[in-house]
This record gives sequence, C-alpha cells and structure tokens, in this order.
Amino acid sequence: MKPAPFRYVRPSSVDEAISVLVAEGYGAKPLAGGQSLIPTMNFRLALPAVLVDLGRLDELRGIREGGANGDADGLYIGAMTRHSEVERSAAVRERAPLLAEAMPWIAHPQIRNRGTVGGSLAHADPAAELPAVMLALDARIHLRGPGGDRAVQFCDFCTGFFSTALAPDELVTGVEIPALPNGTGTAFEEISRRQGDFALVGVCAALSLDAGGTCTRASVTLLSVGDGPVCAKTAEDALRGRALTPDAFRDAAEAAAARDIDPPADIHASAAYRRQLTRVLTTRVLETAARRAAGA
Amino acid sequence: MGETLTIRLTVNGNEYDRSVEPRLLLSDFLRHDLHLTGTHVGCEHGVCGSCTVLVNGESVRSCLMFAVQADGAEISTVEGLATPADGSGIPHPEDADLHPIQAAFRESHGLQCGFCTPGILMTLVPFLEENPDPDEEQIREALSGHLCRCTGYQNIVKAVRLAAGRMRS
Amino acid sequence: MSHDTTFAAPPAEAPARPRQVGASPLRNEDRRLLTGEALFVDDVHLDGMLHAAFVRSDYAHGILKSVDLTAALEHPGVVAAYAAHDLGDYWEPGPLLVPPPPIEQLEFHAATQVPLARDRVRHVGEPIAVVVARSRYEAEDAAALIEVDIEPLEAVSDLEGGLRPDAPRIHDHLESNLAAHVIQRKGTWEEARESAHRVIKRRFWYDHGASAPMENRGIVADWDARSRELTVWDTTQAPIPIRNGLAAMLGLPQSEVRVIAPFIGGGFGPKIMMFYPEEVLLPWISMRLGRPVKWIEDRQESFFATTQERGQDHEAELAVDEEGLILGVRDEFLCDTGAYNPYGLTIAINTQCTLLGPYRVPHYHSEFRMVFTNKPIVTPVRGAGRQHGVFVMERLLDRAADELGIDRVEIRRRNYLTPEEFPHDHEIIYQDFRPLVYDSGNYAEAMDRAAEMIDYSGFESGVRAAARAEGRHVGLGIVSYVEGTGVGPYEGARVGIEPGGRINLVTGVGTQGQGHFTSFAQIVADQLGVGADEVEVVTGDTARFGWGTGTFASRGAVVAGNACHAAAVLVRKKVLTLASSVLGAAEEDLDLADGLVRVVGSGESVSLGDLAARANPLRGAVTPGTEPGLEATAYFGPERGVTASGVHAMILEVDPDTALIRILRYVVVHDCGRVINPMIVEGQIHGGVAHGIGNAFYEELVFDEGAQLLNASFMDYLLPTATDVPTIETDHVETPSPLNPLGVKGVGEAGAIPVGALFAQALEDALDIDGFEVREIPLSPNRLFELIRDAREEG
Amino acid sequence: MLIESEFMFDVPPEVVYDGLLDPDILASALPGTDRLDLTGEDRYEGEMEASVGPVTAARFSVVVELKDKVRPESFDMHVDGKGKAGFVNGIAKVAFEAKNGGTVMKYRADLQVGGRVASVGQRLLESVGKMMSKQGLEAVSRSIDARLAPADGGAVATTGTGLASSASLPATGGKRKILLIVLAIVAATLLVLAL
Repeated sequence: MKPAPFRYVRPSSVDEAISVLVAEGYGAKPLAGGQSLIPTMNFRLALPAVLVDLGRLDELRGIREGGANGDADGLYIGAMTRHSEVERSAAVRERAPLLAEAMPWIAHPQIRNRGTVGGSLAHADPAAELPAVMLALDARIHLRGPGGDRAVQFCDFCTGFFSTALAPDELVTGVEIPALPNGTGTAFEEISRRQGDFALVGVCAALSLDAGGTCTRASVTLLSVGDGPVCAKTAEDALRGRALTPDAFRDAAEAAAARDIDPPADIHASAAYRRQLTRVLTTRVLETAARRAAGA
Repeated sequence: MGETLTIRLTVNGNEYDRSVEPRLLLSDFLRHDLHLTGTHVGCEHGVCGSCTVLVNGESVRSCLMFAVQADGAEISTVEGLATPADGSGIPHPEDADLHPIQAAFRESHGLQCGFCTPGILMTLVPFLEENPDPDEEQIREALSGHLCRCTGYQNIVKAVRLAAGRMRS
Repeated sequence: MSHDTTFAAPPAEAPARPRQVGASPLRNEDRRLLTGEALFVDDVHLDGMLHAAFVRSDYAHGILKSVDLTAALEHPGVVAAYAAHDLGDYWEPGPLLVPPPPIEQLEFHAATQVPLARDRVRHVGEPIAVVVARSRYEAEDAAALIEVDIEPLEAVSDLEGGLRPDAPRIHDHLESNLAAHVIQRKGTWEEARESAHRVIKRRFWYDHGASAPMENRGIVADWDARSRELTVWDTTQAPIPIRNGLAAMLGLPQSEVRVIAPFIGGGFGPKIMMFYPEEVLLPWISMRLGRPVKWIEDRQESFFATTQERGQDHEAELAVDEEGLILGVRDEFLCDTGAYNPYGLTIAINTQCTLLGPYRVPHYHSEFRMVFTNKPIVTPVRGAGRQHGVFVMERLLDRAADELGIDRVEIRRRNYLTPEEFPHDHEIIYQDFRPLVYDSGNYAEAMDRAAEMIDYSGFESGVRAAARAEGRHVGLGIVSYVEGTGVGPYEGARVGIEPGGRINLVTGVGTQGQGHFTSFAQIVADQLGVGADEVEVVTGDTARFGWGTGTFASRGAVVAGNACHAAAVLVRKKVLTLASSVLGAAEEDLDLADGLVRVVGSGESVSLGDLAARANPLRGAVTPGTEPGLEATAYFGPERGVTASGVHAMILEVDPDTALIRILRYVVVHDCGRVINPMIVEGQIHGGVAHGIGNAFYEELVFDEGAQLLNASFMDYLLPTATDVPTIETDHVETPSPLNPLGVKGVGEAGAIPVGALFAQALEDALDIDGFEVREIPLSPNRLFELIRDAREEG
Repeated sequence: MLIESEFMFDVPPEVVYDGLLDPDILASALPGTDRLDLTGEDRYEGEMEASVGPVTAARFSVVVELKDKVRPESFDMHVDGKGKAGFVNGIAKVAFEAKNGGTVMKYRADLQVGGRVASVGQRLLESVGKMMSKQGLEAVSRSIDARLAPADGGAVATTGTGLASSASLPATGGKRKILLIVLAIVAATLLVLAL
C-alpha cells in the first residue's frame, strides 16, 4: 500500500496553480487536504501523474464575514480552510449554525485537521456532509480557471456521482453562504455505523417560519442516499405553506423516504434500510429545526 | 528512485534536511528515513490512528500526508514526549521523566501490546490542552479515531481522566 | 548452560508468602512501549536491507497458466523476483500442524498451503510471485508489472454447496471438498429424545472474523554467511517451532537459526499459524541474495494473507424434561476451513467440546463436517470455535426456558454442574487430544454474582419500567460459558541470579501484549523475595531459550507461568542451601525478602548478589556434586487443559425504528482460577469483550458468491471503537485448578466467547416481538432491521 | 453482482436483434474507450480507461463474445475484463420479446467483480453501476437524437433512467442505435471496474 510515483508541484499562487493545471492537462490532480485522495493513492486506485499541492495557497484560506456580493450577514469560506478551522469558528456558529452542527460529523479530528472545505466540495462524495449542507444553505461556489473567476449555485455544481461542474483546469476558490432569513431554524443529524464513519444516511434542514407559525421556506437535503447530495423536493413541498405540526413532519419524512430518493445498497445498508433511516432521521431533524425556528 | 526534493523540517525540536521522493509518506519518512520508529503504521488508509503525529501542534495521520507536504513544519512524535533523558540510561523509578499522559497510561494499564499507543498519546496531547477537564463522553469521542484491539478502551479512558486531573493541578 | 532440568512436579512448595502473585504491580514492559523504544519487527533496520512485495491472486479459484516476471526484473531498483518454479525443490506444501486427535472413525483429508501458487490459485490473495527491491515502494511498482494469466474456475463459497457432488473441486488429490467428518458421542441421544418432554430444534449460523491486530504481520530475514547465522525477526506467537521448521526446510542446523519475536502488536491467534508463505520465502531469499530482506504485510493484504476464522452452520436439538433439565443434545454442523487446513480439526473440536458448557449433559451426539472453500485459510482467532458452540447451547436453553415458562437464569442453575461433581468427564476428546475432563469450577456462584451485579431481579420493575415509561426498549441478557484453556504440551523457563543481584527470567513462549514481562516476573519474584520490577524477563528469542511451543489457547500464564514457577522454586532452593552454609543457619530458619536472605530472629543476612558471586567463584573449587551459579531451568507440561468459566450479563437498548443499539451496562464474572495479576486479567477481559462485541455487531467478513471479499479494509471491516465499547464491570470467582501448582487457568480468550449469545438474548428481551428470534451472528443494524421487519410481517 | 434491466423498443425483435451485429459505432458510446475491435466472429476486444471521483487506475482490457444466438429471441454475451485494479467477468443474457408491435428487451448480467475494486470499493459499486448505465443510455439517447433529427425533422424524446427502468425508443432508430444501447449496458457493467 504505497502510492505510485508522481511529479510534485507546489505553486505559490492560485494563478500559478491554474497554469500548472493547464500545462499538465489530464493527469494533473490538485492536492488540497488529501484525506480522500491519499488513501486512494495508497491503494493504488488513483495514479495521478502530477500532484499540484495547494497547501501554500494562503490566499485560499480563511473565513470572512460578509458575502462576495455585499451580503453583509453572509459568510465566505476560502477553499483551503481546514475543517477544524470551520469547526472552531465563532462566525460560522453564528452565521451558519447548520454548518457548525455538521462539522463534528466529518470523520475524526485528525482528518479534520488536514481536510479542507474546497477539497471536500470538489470531491463530491455522495456520503460527504459538506455538499449536502451547502445545498441546504443555497451556497454559491467560487471557481477560478484560465478564463478567470466564476460562481456557480451549489445546486448546479453537483452534477452526479463524484462529478461536479468544476473543469479539470479550474480550482474551487471558496464558498459563499448567504444569510438565513429571520425566523429560520436549522438542524443536522446523521447515522453511521461508528462515530466518524461514512454516513448511512444524513439529513440537513433549514425551516423558516412567519409570525403565524407557517413555514415560508423549507430546505431539506440528504446525503448518502443518491449520486450526490439530494434535495428532498417533495418533502420541502410538504412543508411549505403549512403549520409545522407532527403530521407535517411525518408527511415530509415519508415523502423524502418514498419519493425523493433512490438509495444505493452496500454491505452496510440496503436500499430499504436507507429509506427507513431517512424516514426516521428526517422526522427528527425537522422537529429540531422547527423548534429552533420557533425560538429564533 | 524517481525525482527527489529537498525538505527541511523540525522533528521533536531537531532540524533535518533530507532529500525525498515526492510519494514518500510522512509515516515512512519518520520511521525509515529518520529512524523514529515509535510512530507505528497500522492501516495506511487513515482509519486506525496508529501513525498519528503532531504537525504544527495538530494531530494528523502521518500515513495521509506526504513528507514533502511537511516541508517547513514542526513535527512531534512519541519520542519527544518524555523529558529528554539525562544520558544515564537509568529509568527514573517513579516515571517522573514521562509525560503525565504516558505515566497515566502505565498506572491505569491503558496499554497491552502497545502498538496503537503512540498514536493515541499524540492525539491526547492537544486534546487535553484544549479540553483540560473532559467528561467520559468527550474522552471516548476523542479516542474514536483510534483502533485498539487489546484494551477494550476502558483503561485508556481511565488513563485520560487520571492524566487530565494531574495536568490540571 | 542449563542445570537441574526437570519435567516432574517441582519440589514441595516453598513457604513463600504470596506478595506479588495476586497483586497488580505496574507492567515492566510499559516504559519501552510508551516512549517508542520498544522494538517491533518493522522497526528492524539493517544495512543493505531489501524489501519484498507480493503479487497475489485476484481470483478465488483458477488455473494459473503463466507468470511473467520479465518487466518486473527490468524495473529500476529491483534485485530479484521469483515465482513458484524458481523455488525448485524448496517448493513444498506446509506441514500439517495439528494432525487429527485419536477419535474413532474420523475421516480427515489434509491440504496445506504452498509458498507460491504453482498451477492453481485457491483463494483471493494467495501469493503468486514475490519481488525484491531497494524499497517497498519500488517493489510494489515492479509487482504491478508482473503479468499473471489466470483462467477463472467456478469458486466454492458456501458450505452446503461445496459438498454437493457437482461442486467444483478445490484439491485435485481429494475426492471432494470434505476436509473432515467427525462424530463424537456420549450416551445415546436417541434415548434422550425418546424420553424428552420437549425437543427443541433450531438452525444457527455463527460467523467469526478477522483477528485484526493493530500490527500486521512482518518478517525480516538476515543470513550472515561468515558467521553462519540466519536471524529472523518474525511477528510470530511461536518463535521456537518456527526456528525448528526453518532449520529443517533450509537444511541448516537449529543452532544456526535464530528466530526473534520481539514486541508483537497483538496476535489473537493467527500469528501462531505456520508456516505462512512469507515466512518460508523471506529466509530463503536472504540466503540466496546474501542480504537482509524485509516484508511487512499491509492492511489490505492482511485480510487475505493472514488466516481468519469464519462460519459454521449448525442444526441442533435439545431434549429437556418438564423441569427444564437437559436430557441430551444433538448437534450437526458444517465448518468452513478455507482453501487449506493446516490446523486440522482444532476449531471444530473446540466448538464440539465448548457447546457442553457448564451443564450436565447425559447424552450428546455431535457431528461435524469441515469443508474446503475458495476463501482464505481458517485457523483459530481468539475463542477459536468456542463462541460458536456457546451460541448454540445458550440459544437452545433460551428457547427451552421460553417454551417451558422457566426463568432463563433458573433453567441454567438447574443444569449447572456442582462443585462436588469435579473432576467431571464429558467422555469426548478435546483439542489437546486428552479427554474433556473439567478440573474445577463454581458456576452457580458466578451466576449468582452476575445476577446480583446486574440486578437481575430488580430489572423488570426498575430499569425496564423506567425505560418503558419513556418509550425506550431495553433488554437484559445473561449467559454462561466454560472454556478449556492452558493446553500442553509444555513450556520451559530459566531463572538465574547474577552476581550483581539482577534476576533474569528467560522463557521461549513469546508474547503478544498480554503482560508476560510482568506476570511471569511476579511468579519468580515471590520465590526469590524481590519485587516484580527486579526480575528482567526475556521471551521470544530462540538464542536465549530454545524449548517451547508458543502463546495460544489461553496457555501462557498456565503453562509458561508454571514453568517459571518451577524454575524459581529450584533457584530458591539453591539460594537457601548456599545461604545456609554461608550464614551457618538451618534452611528452615532462613527467610528471603527484599533481595536478602535473613536468619529469622537474628540480624544476619546475605544478599542474593553476594550469594550469586559465591556460587561462581574465581578461585578454589566448586564442591563436587554441586553446580556453579544460582540458576535453574524447569519445564511444565500439564496433564490436560484447565477449565475456566464465567457469566456475562448486559443491558442493551435498541431503537426498533433505526435498529441501532446502545449497551447500557456490561458485567463479567469470571473464574480463571488463581489470579496472578488482577489488573492484567481485567485488561484481558475488557479486550476480549470488545472483540466479542465486534464479532456480534460490527465485524463481518463479507464474501460474495464468487468468494470475493468485499470489505478488505478498515473502512468497511469495522472494529469497535471507544464509543462502541461500554465500561465493563468485572468480578472474579476463584476455583484454583488442581492441575498446576499455581492453580491458574487461562484468560486470554474468555471475554470474547459468550458475547454473541448474550447479544442475541438481550435483543430478544429488549424488542419483545412475537416471532423475533436471533439465530445468527454477526448482526448489524441493517440485519437487525430486516429481522425486526420480517418478524413483524409474519406476526 | 446482478444487474437487471428492461428496455422497450418500437421496432420488432428481428430489427433489434440484427442491430446488435453491427460493431462499428460501439466505441464512441463507451466513455474512456481507447479502441474496440471486432477480432473474430461475434468477438470484440478492446482497451478502456475510466475514472470515477479520485479513482484513475481503472484501465482494463476487455473481451466480449456473443454466444448461443437464437435469432430473434436471445443471445448470451460473455464478458471478460481485466485490469491492474481488478477484473469483471460473467454472462449477460439478453432476451427479446415481441410486444405491441415493438420489442421488450430484457437484460440480466450476472457478473463477478474481483480484485482491489471489489475488496476496497464495495461502498461505491452499485452506484457506479447505476451511474454508468445511466450515462451510457444518455449517450445513446443523444446519439439517436442527433441521427434522427434531420430525417424526422423534429426532436425525439428518449429517456435513459438507469437500472431496472425502461427506455423507449422511436421506431426508426435503426440497428446501429440499438447496438449502442446494449453495448452501453455492457459498458456500464464493465465500468464497475472503475469503482
């Protein structure tokens, strides 16, 4: 279990990194935190010819209050920000509590000390927490390539199984999380075999209530039940415009489990078991989010 | 051997300049290039935690890092935990030279075969700095990134409590 | 130099006041382990050392048509590469380690593993070629260049299917895939069935798993032609048999082979297996190349290259009377032995014997068939088939209790053998070839204590009622087991006192983390009146001690421990004899304490160091008929194994909606005879229980129908972590074994044995769904979800 | 590993069946195919490379043979793919039934996946199968759309929805397109190797 040989390049700026990607073409792979890539290389299931180490791109690191487009209450997280930095950030706790709640579920502290936000989003593992969270929060992901910068809504970024809208010569530079409307409550929970394992199922919810207690905005996303993060649209429909009663949660959870997903089976969970966990977990997460919304 | 690169880094306070292949894992670099074999390798896919070391004060899996990535870093391994020996080679009868976590592991029988132990110790050093008074749940969560096949973890938890108490006072 | 060797019982027990045995001194080995100084095999670094990597079969079964090493040999850094045909006469199947015991009419067919596959591959991961290069990285690069052509054959993956007449045959020299067929009987089962009030019949599946020590296997071999010494560092639990075997294979005298098992990072059974192909090849390669060679198994390889333990399919019947007394048991089972069976019948016989448990079973019919499959080799893993038997018996008793309306603790109590019934002969043969005779025990007391600790009588109105009020489902489990431990043939030890007063203890048994450096030291310390930390223990180096077998079958403390004791008693005798003449006092008036021999009642004393110096004089003469030095070697060989036992109890919470579980309490009452070091014994139990929890709910080797293993990594083969294993509350019952002077019994495997049966009972108790029965282990949340769903749909 | 699927065609079985004997456009439908040659009667050999997520090592050679052909009812497709990261082999049984003037094609592949991809990648195997199947069908749909558009002068609705689903194709699809569909499914099963 030793990686195959590769060439190693350590650019000192994003533009330099991109020019390396352009020059090397297919076979060059950006190395962010490496916590998914390096084990795959150790198994010799990934054989990149060139690794472009983004570790010294300090310009991609850090958490900034305020979004890119003057959204003063938003949040911007640089791609090379480590999970542990996000986990400890007071700004994240205050402005994106859903993200803060999800962070401890990502693997173990030793992995979070190396893994990066941009790396996880670009990797797009369907069992990963961050893509589902970003989808629930309607985040915008910022990319840079030889043609310059562009931003993509997160729902358009994930295109399928380990697939994204990121071009081979582009890098994720950061992700922008808009402020949530007042009266919004969020919640995250997942079930895994052991602490830190890949989720069997995970659920993110963001519910907004009006003064009368009617749900005005519902965002329910799921992980580990499809090709990528799944937006539970019929579940959301079952919530919007309704008072958030136990019946509403049950209907939404049932919709999520029965209609929004086509879960894969593996040795740890059959499709039927994933549906059942989705049902139970969605109910729980919605209850928590609604309670928080009511208190918000 | 393919292309090599020169790296400079500090391990347990000592500076090293070495020429390495880019693909050399940090775990192998420490063990086989620097002969610091106290860091153990159990799975090479980031699950077992045996190879945990500190990179700039943070616990990381050294099997999930290339040595070239550690260029310029300060690394701590289990060999650096105890107070440097006085050269006599005679172990202190009361284990006074051991780090309080090491001593607590011995007193609590927190190790059996001892293979996973160095990695666990390296996780606990920053953990107890950040959480000087952890409860059992926090301790078990902190340990959950390590596999131990011998102890059933019970005496490791006991050792962490003992060490935490001593380090607080 | 060795003197005073004896195989007989040691001289009359010295009047040592137990000070160290029974206490828990801190472990002598810990400092080295905690500071990173301890030497493990992968820590060995030698100048000019080369590194080996293996090419292994991707196919479970196939014809090996060709192996082309050309590209690998041309790869930079590669020094050599070998396939089977390169080995010439050295290529030979491994030895049958455990031939079948003397059981009448048994059928046994041996097929042992080969160093490199020659014309057939029989399991995924079977080695086909080996590359030797300057680094492991380069060796793996080159291994990827070796072209292997395999024509796939249909694979045998299930036990029943493997025995069908049209099943693909794995070994051409055998007529079928039947490895063994064994029947053991006691009394007449048919009689029991005829007279029974009820006969309960069930089919059970019990699968075991990987040993998964944190340290993978590894070997460093170094042939020095000038000193004519082959040194082999090996992660083995049995260095001496490895030395003997290697010497024979390589045509060297045993004196030119030194095998060192340094610190071993856990073994749990498979590191006793021999000879692994890598063990055979590395020394041979070192001799051919004249350079040291290292191979360290990686984690992925370990799932194929290291032996494992797997499943048994039981069809069992229990005949009981109206009172729940056992009249007889019939059990018929299939046992997977993998592609080869170097370990013979060991696992299945353990199952057969352990099934009887702590119970009086007048009639027993047990029949098994071992089946070759295209899966990795099966050899014992912690428990070694015992858990399979315990599962069957405990499950049947649970059903009997249900059907007869008898409390589950009560039905066990009614059937326990009582202390007056020992020795109790079960009239069948055990794995050590000796009759299965229990030496001692007090099962009812262990049950009483466990029931009290878990508050069995108060559970319903207490914990359960409280949980129910909150809509939670909790259940209690409580089960018994008996475990044969400490089997022969023998171990030896040498104890010596140096002129400086240092005390040395050398044994050959090896260690895998069980604290031998401390518990053996305690045994010697008591005889010589010193502290355990003053006894330096060396183990696992054939240059230091050349006789012994190894650490397996929970035998270290029993067999090697008693050898240490015997040697220490002899040295004590020498000390007293010499001190008597030095101090001019009768031996009876002497006392050993604090490294001194004192004359009781007077202030006169002499130190052990002084005595050692006097015993090895530079001038004058050693009295004829005496020997120099204060040193003795002794051996201990038990007449037969000793019987440890215990009761485990747990309270478990289940969420029927998610099928997730939480262990709320776990209690173990254990009897391992006299306890040498309670701290170490408890640690062994904790680890065993964790291993058992893994077996019951987390760990499963998942093979598909083509015998491909689907979870050969720690991502998917789930060892329990700190958040999965509860705090374990322990207590001891001590019934010293009459079969050895220390009165000890083994403990290494105990914790792991009854956990599956316990889970099953606790789950049923917690869920209380009609028709919900657990007849299989391992479970998982997914499997539990299915069982709950099926029971509800049927109900 | 079992992969089962069912497809509806609007052309009769004979047309569907005959379409499968045309080898020349297969490669373009298979992602990552370097070459695919007809090397004997009903025998194709090729080299493929696939990547999924971080996995880039799934380069393999593949042999596909058609056997037991019963025109226009059924044939078996023997698949043998080998690579450094593992192998896949097995038999795909393909059967055609006339229904309402069209054809129901049933496809059942019993495949053995082995080696590293099986032992390390189990979590992703089924998803990969689904994804590749879906991608293959989408590629086929696009190809058919492109071919039929000029002739029919209008858009053609085709769907590709993955495993255990059906794809309905227009009557004038022609045999080449049908070949594409079937071989895309084979590709899907082979690309399971990609983990």
